[in-house]
Amino acid sequence: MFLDVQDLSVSFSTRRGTVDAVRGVSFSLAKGETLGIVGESGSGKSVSSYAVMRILERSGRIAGGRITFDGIDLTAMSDREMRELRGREISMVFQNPRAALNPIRKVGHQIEDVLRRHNRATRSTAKAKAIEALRAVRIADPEARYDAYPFELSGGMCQRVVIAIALACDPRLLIADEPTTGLDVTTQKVVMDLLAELTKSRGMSSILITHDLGLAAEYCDKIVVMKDGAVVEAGDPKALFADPRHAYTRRLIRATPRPGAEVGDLLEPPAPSPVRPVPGAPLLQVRNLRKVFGRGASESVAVDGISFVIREGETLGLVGESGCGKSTTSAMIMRLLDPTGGEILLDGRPLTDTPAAKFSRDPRRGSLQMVFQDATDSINPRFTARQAIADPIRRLTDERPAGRVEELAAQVGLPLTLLDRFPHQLSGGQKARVGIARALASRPRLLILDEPTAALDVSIQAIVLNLLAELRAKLGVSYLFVSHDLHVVRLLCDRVIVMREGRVVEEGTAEAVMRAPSDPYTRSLLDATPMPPAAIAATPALAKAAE
Amino acid sequence: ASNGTVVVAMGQTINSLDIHRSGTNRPSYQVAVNAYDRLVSFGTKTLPDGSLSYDYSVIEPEIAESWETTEDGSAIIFKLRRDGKFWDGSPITAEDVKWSFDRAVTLGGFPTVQMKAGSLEKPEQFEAVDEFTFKIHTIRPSKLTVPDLAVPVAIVINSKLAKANATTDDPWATEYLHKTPAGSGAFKVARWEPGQQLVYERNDAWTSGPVPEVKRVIVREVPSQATRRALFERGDIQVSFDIPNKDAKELSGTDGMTIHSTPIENAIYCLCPNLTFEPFKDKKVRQAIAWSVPYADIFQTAAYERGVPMWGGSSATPADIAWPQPFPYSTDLDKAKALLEEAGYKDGFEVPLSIALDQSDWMEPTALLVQENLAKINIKATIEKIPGANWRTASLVEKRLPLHLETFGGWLNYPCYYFFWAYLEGHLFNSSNYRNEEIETLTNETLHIPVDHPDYAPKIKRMIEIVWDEVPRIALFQPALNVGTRDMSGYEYWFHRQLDARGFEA
Amino acid sequence: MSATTPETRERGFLDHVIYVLSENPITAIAFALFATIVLVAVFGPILAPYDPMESNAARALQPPSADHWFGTDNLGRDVFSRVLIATRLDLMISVAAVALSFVVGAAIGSAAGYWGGWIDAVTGRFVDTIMAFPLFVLAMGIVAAMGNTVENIIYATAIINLPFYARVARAEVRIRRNAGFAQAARLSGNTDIQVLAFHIFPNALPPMMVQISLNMGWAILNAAGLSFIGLGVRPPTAEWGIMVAEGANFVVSGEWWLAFFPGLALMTAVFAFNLLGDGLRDIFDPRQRT
Amino acid sequence: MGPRTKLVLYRTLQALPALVGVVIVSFILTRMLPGDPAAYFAGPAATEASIAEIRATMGLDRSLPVQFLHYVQDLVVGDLGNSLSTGQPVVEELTRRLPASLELTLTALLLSCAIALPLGIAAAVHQGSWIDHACRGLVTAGVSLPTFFTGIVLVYVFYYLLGWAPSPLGRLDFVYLSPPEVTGFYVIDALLDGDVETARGALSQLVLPATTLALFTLAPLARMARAAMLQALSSDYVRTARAAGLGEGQVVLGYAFQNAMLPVVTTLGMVFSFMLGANVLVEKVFSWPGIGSYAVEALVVSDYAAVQGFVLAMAILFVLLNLAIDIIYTLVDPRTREG
Ligand SMILES: Nc1ncnc2c1ncn2[C@@H]1O[C@H](COP(=O)(O)OP(=O)(O)OP(=O)(O)O)[C@@H](O)[C@H]1O
Ligand SMILES: Nc1ncnc2c1ncn2[C@@H]1O[C@H](COP(=O)(O)OP(=O)(O)OP(=O)(O)O)[C@@H](O)[C@H]1O
Ligand SMILES: [Mg+2]
Ligand SMILES: [Mg+2]
Ligand code: NI
Repeated sequence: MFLDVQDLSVSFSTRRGTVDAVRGVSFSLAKGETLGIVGESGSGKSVSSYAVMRILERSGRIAGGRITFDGIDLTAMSDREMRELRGREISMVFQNPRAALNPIRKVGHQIEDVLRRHNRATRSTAKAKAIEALRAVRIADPEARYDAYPFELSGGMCQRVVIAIALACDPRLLIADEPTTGLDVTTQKVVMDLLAELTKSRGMSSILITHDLGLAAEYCDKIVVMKDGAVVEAGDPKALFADPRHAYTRRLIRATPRPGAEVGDLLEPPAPSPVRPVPGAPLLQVRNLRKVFGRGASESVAVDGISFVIREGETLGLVGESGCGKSTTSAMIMRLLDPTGGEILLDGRPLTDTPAAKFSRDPRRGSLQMVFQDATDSINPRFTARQAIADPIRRLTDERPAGRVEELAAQVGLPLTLLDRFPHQLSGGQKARVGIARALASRPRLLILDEPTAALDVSIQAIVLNLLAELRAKLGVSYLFVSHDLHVVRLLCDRVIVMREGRVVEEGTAEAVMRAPSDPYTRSLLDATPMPPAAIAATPALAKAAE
Repeated sequence: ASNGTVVVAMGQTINSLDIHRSGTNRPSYQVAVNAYDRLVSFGTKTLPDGSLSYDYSVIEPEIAESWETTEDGSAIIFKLRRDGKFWDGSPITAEDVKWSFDRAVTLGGFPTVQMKAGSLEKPEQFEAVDEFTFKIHTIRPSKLTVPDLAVPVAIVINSKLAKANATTDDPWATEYLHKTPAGSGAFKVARWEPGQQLVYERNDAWTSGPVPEVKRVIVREVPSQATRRALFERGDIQVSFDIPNKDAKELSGTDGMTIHSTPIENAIYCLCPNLTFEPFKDKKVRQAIAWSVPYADIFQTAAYERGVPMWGGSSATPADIAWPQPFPYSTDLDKAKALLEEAGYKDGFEVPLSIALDQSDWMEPTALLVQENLAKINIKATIEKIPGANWRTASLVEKRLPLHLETFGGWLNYPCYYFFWAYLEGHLFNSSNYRNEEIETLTNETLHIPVDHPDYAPKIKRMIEIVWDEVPRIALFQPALNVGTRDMSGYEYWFHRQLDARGFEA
Repeated sequence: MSATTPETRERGFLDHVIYVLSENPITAIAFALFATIVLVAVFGPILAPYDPMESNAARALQPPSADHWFGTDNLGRDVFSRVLIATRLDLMISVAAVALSFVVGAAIGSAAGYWGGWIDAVTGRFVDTIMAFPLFVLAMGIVAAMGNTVENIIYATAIINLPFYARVARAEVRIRRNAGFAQAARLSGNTDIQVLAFHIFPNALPPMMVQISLNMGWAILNAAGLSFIGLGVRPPTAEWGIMVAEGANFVVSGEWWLAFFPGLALMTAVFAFNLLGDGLRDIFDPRQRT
Repeated sequence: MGPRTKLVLYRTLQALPALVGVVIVSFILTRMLPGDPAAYFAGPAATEASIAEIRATMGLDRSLPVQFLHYVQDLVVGDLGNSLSTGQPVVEELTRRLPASLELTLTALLLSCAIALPLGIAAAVHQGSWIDHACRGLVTAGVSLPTFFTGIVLVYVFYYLLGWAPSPLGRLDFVYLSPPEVTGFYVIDALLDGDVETARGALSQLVLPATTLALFTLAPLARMARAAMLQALSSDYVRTARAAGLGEGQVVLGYAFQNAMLPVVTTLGMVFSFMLGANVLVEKVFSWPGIGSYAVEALVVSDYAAVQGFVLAMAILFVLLNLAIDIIYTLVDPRTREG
């Protein structure tokens, strides 16, 4: 085997004692093969790959096991030898490409650094070779980009540069740790295709680390599923998805949104999907809404005259790529931001007659609430869950917080014992529940969900989506569901609007938009979203497991 | 040190080379002493401890060869030496003297006041009779006139040079002379870097006295007294000018170092109760305070026994006219309490005790000790430190400090001169707002008459007796000027308390 | 603002504090020193073996001995007693100055950071103006102009420290101005002031706590510096700075104890405050928590 | 106009309000100073009339707004007035003394950086080790000492007791003559003059005062260096660099430190401005003829023109300093070059 990891254990010494992050992981990889490592957050994917690279933090160490690379035992190598190997034999690509580049060094020079380090170039040839490397990752106009700083490049371009750095010295193994997280779906596809093609054409082996089953299935020859620092299942992707043997794998596959599945189907075991309320009278009307930031030369139009209606009990999906104006639209509807033009009507009465700065005292404040994208960021770190939920009760209602907080906690399924914990003592899913409970506290009529599950693992996403569906059925609230993922939107929404550069490019029922997108942009969005093979194969295995 | 250079350290800054300029500070007077000559000078004597001092009783020629008072006493005629030369080689003439004196009495400020002390008040008094004869028409016959010509203010300036650099706006060439001395003195100013140093270079052609031994004198400004001491002890400087009493005490007797501690003539450090402050209107209260002062402790901790005690006089009437002489008070808290009770202040009162920030070296310990003893007689004194800029205004001009420390030393060494400044109502150093009719009359009667006049001694004794009894100024001790020298000799004490390098021998 | 502090919070925080202290012995020492200083400030007058104001010319300038642990000064006062007594005043000056500049600076900075716009421009220029002065010289000027009382020293120290708080507060509030929890608070019906006061400001506090403890040391040094050039508190008040300044003149003549012990006390206090700052940073830095 | 000139211009404009503020505040502050400078400068024996005369020539008999107007008018043409205590034009005085202060401050800064930055880097690289603790203890001890006290102790030990240091007599011992003025920095001027002996003399005078100042400023620099390095070292791009096999030296000094430079430069600016203030005390101890000691003297005697001139000079220096920092920033950090 080209790379052989046997019984690898990694532990970190922390203030709470030793953390065994990786416990006896084994996997292997042949020349020219691509291995996918999937698993949920914290399962030890990154740590395992860092161990292979021997770039663990100082507090971490390889506690046991063997890593052989092309016959050499990596665990036995000295730091100096390892440094020789890194970049030349084994390279790595990280997530969040912009942060992965030195912000104050020209990208060309960063490539040169690696080339020169491994004696692949001399002072005189470095520039040409760096441009060559940039050309290899298909950056347009590489000569010009050579002099660019990371901040002058888009996320996708940065990731290409990172890949160029990783591949500059023609390594034989490439490890990509969630290389597309933080990129738009369309960019993700381009980057992944590029990676796959480059590794293939150079006959490299690669490891792709991801939590996206679809992605792994699409690009990998072999898949390893990790959970809690251990490998639970490994094998060929087709076989794995067709016949997942481990319960955890099954749950992962099931929780991945896919065409044809209802919200309830995402759960393990599948539950009946809550009924969708029948849309009633128009609740919120948005007419020709505009928002312009800045003035003069720096003017930028974030939202460019959009109109839509949300009815009572209806869920409207708002889909679009990063920067298309989704959050800006939400903020205006929530009255956190004053629009530059247009109207927002609640029950036919304009909301804009109270300026955003004064809206906290408006009687309609309680009717409009929001669940935020990042649950961690949206809860005051100094408030306990109880205090966070009690805050709107105290300010917006006449109710006594005491009983109501427990009631809400029960509603969102938050164990009462967790109420006195601080955000940092709660898990992602629990924080999401606190955020939802808080949003429900004032008995809102319209709830904006701004990518409420973007920061969550698929299995937790499934639970939260079900919770939201359930609450809608029970309380009859209307949702405006903001997301970049059409498959997720479909699970919850009656209608969808697709935004691009501040404008609505498509509108229709969720099913219709997904099945027959009329706008090419919508189609490219759909195409770019990876799907697990099981989903494509209409999931017979899942049907079986559900029985 | 070697090659005829003497390095002097002092704590203050020389801010002008022209003593007549307003704003020129005390340390700058030394330039007038070393770089200029006067008509006359005082003699030199050897003190009992072997050190040199100027001699107030002897007036010696400097630019003037001889002088005499006219018969009717209305004028003094000075014959100038004929070989007198300024630095630029031009002769020193009566015109120069007149121009210089005119300047001193016209420019205002300190020089004018000091000239006035010698009854030299207006230009009309000065006459250049011929090239080498200079005549002063006196307003009144006064024993102060000739000695006043020997003080630093009465310098003779090279008037031709000065006038060449005068402008219509500045007829007295103050801008020029401020930076460029034009004199005939024993030393020329070779270099002046304000805030750093002043370098004197010997005038090899000095005509008013024997050419000095040392070639160069470097006066370095070293603000930190600890640094000055370190420099001196390590032998990096030859003269440490005006060293603190404590250092003087500790260093005297050390090998290689000579400490000259000369009691400053006609000067006393005083505690002044202000008569505008209600309780101090009562003589008994002032006396009570005088009895409460811990003199010996102050002399020890503030003066380190440098200087002369001014307490514990044996009799309430002075035996002679020596000034200063010990006041008839000592530390007796019982007496103080009794006096306070008599005055109706048995339970005391509160009073701020003010001291000057820039004189805190002696004022602060003194004030603390006074404060402590006042507390014992129920007087609660709070110490107030007043910055230098404010001190003069508060204490001397506005005279508004209820209880404060004060020092005055008269350049002209007569008791009447001291009284004139310190005990007459409205006069500058009478910071106690004291007024006594008898003192007013007696002072004015004695100020100008010769010391050997038969009325002089009895009247002075009476004056002393009165201020002893009424104590508007409570004498603490007579201060001393401490100067340390090593590897050189020829230091001489002067009433102006400034460096006179003319006699230095290195 | 919340009525009860739940037990979990207490325990978690205490655990954390104990962890930080045991992990970092220097921080533990700093806390111990700080506690000692506070104790001495409170009980100093009781502990002092002599009357710190009582002079005695006969026993002036005695070196440290069994009678006078730190020796006596030029007026025969017991240096040890004076050093003890001075603790309270020095602590008071620094605490008062820092409290004052914290309150004003944090208010100004928070407002500027939260509302931006003209408030930010005006306060920004104001802070710039203060900063454009060499700070110590500004303090000198203020004390010289207003007179050297303890209050004025406190005001002067407070004014020169103000920009630091204003800047930290502005920066910390600014980065949280549009944080999710601030938006959520607005949705929960909090007015701008409430969002700022109850939600954003408490979160901006930890970095300021660090600043506070560093500034406490600074404030003491500042007062000492003022004393050195004669603009400090008035004698005979015992204050470390003034004791060092006065004692400095005695060092060359061999009476080192006059400046040494107050200097040591001064240094210990400033040292403790500075290390305390680091310790607080460890305790409050969320990244240090698990 | 290039973006960089634009930035410099913009920054200068931005500094103007602060300068105006400084002019106003310093004017008010000086007028609030106690005492009557006219009376003070008239000398101890002056009469009322001569005091009034002096007051008139100083312009102090006019109302405050008028005085301010005159002050500003003079200021515009670059006239800072005459210092009363030294009798020299303030501008002249400042130009003579500023190099002294700057020479001292810059030497101290250099010294401080030379020690603090490696120390901070070492502490960050070996976080939690004994180096880290020792560094922290050392710099904290340095910052805990009042500068004047450190100065006095250094003089006592190294000059008085050991005799290693030259006499603390300002910029140059009297055996040397000050070099011909080019930059105003004695060491540099002497070297330009080819006078190595004098340069060495000037340098040896600098050692103690610069050490005193440097000791005090180690802490902020070392701390900031450590914190910035820690942050940089834990950043993604350092991880990328490591994963690419770059050598430890290049990672730490090339990648991490270059980024850590930015906050360090800011701190450096603050430290510099702080040092100029602390100079006041150190200059006094070492008889250093800089502007700090000048300011103290002026303040004590209510020398308005001198105090105002000093404060203004400092403020301008501060503005220039910030400009310099901005420029360094733009040189180091490409992100600031935009807008
Ligand atoms: N420096 C560290 N100190 C202590 N524990 C650590 C450290 N780094 C990682 N861990 C722990 O190791 C485990 C595995 O972390 P790892 O980063 O490999 O997860 P992951 O599978 O990459 O998750 P994600 O999808 O979120 O990136 C986690 O439980 C984490 O808490
Ligand atoms: N306060 C602001 N000032 C200036 N421009 C802004 C501001 N807020 C948002 N924008 C710009 O408006 C556009 C729309 O931003 P918005 O946050 O609404 O995007 P989004 O669709 O929510 O993206 P994402 O999926 O990344 O959250 C972007 O180009 C953004 O840069
Ligand atoms: Mg990971
Ligand atoms: Mg968004
Ligand atoms: Ni002698």
